[in-house]
Amino acid sequence: MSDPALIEGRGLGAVRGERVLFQDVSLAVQGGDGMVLRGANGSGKTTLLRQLAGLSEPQAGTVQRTTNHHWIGHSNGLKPHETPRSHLANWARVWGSEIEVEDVLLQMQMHRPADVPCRLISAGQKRRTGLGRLLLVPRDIWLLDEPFNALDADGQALLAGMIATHRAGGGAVIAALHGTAPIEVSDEVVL
Amino acid sequence: MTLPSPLLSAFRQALSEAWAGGAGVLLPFGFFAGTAVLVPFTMGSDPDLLAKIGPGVLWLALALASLVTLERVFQADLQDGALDLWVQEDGSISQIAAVKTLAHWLISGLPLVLLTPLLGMMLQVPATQTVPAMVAYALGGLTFFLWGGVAAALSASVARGGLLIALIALPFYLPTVIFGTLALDEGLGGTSILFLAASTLFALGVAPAAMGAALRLAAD
Amino acid sequence: MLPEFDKNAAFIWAIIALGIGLPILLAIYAGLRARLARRRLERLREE
Amino acid sequence: MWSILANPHRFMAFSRYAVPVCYAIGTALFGWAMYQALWVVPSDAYQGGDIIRAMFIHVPSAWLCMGLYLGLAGSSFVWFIWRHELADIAARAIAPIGAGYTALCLATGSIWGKPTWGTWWLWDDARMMSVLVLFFLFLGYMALRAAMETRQKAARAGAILAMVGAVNVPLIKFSVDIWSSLHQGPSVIRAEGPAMAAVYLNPLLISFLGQGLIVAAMVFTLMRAEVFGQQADALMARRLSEG
Repeated sequence: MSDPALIEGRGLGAVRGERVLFQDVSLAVQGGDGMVLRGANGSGKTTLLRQLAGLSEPQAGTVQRTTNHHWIGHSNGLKPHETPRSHLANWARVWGSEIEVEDVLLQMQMHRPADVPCRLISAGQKRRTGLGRLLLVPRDIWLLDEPFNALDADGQALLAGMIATHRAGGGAVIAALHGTAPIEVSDEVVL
Repeated sequence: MTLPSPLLSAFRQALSEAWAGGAGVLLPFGFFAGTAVLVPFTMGSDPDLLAKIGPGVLWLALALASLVTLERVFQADLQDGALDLWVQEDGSISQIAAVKTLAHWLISGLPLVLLTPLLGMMLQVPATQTVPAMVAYALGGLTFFLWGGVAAALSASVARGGLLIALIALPFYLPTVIFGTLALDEGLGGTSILFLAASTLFALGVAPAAMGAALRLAAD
Repeated sequence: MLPEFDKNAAFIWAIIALGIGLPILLAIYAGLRARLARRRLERLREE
Repeated sequence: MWSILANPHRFMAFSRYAVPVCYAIGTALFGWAMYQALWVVPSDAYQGGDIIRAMFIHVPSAWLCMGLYLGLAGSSFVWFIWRHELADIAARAIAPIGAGYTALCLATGSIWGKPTWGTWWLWDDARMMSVLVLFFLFLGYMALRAAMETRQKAARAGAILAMVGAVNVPLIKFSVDIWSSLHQGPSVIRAEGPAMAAVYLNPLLISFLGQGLIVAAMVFTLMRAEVFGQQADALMARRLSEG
């Protein structure tokens, strides 16, 4: 372990009601890593990922992040009245991004429905829009919850490519996945 | 002074959300006008009676408007995942919640202030009370929205939380209603308008922190 | 034996009945809940 | 490592004896106060005659409501800062008792009001309004907790609400006082404070102490119920996960 970990969880545990979802989970990722969280439905993959993102309060253990992260959850964070363009432009403003939203739309192949309100576009298109946020500002950690859901083959290849580029540039990815992962996995945590 | 960009963006987003969610400001205008029009039919058209109850009815309409509007605000954020994104903005979720509440007050609360001269005339509110009423509705509406926002944030994860919000928010609305009603009688020179302003400031100080904590819980 | 009041006797007795009765009801409620919870725990432990 | 599920053994050992002791001393003190109230204390012509005897029930219940809400807010605060499990158990136990005593206070006040004011309910009385607000605060607290999915979430939401409520109570009280002072509503009890004659004050304080101990015993009992229930739930969950 030469580099300090980008993100590290020590002795994490989660309790729902009286039920212990998982306990004593420790993990760490460095730049270039691609970690996959696996487990049956209800095993707490999402909860673990949310604890790493600082969204859920761990009932035991600590999380340390040395840098900022991107979060892609089950829901894409789109408002029904927003268009893909206005959504990305809004978050570009929030994060002070210099990148042209137009370029991101092109890269996500969302330039055609870019001005259609999100309540009218398909689930896959919504997901592509949400994933477009990853490109707005470079952040070393990507936390992705079932990112391949709702994407067609084309979209899956696109995302796999994005992840590969991100890791080649020294970034790390932690993804909760079920089924086969279309990405190269460097580490696996099974709950 | 410029607002930090997350707050400005949150404000813009909330404003467009409130605008899109209710056919612009047409809906709140219609709601207040409709309430005012119903009153004479339910209570009788006696001018003295209307002058007495008119301002109070408008307070009630304002409180209702805040409860009905806020029910969906944070719940929608939770369901579409936007709340996750806001919570992760470093430490500013309280301010963002305040800014969102402010935006919704602008769209759904402020119309009553603008309508007051007209509705007041229709409900026989004495002309001397018009200006105090506008000030009081502005301050009081903001306070309603702030405390209502706390209740809404607390019950964001509750399906059909509307009744719960009303029950939770009720005690917090009381000082506003009391000072607001008294301020209308006393006018701008009285002490009640100062108390009302003070309770608005108090809400501005306390409610955002509570909303922030509640939204963190809702996202958890 | 009972004291006699000048007036409002019904009101005074009503208040006293409430003041004694409601705490008794609350105590019974608390005791019942504790007993039920304890019995459930013991049954679970025996299994 | 699961301090959250740890049995609060010391509380259980303590409360086992504390509950009967509190009930016994509380009942004795309350009984003595009631004896004083009904047979010993003189009737007060100025206060509307024998109705003053109801004060020994009504006034302590009002004080207890405030005390219980303070207790709720205090334990919520402790839970929120230190996440001490027992504090949340206390908050959960206090709420229904608090709601019960606010209801008692409102009911007895209303019955007292009928001969004094000539009406069951007077919106201008500041004390009654304050207790009514407390009643709604307790109700809202219980409703919010009941609506939450898990125990942890209920504890967090409840704590936030109780603390926000506690900082608002002075403002609410102040506004209600102003409201009633303008309407000059007659108050049920006028002779409060240190000026009250010792014949009244001593039984009043003893009654408060007795009722307070009884309330403490009830809260401890409900806390025991919560601890038992939590242990049973944990046991069930463990069985389920073991299959």
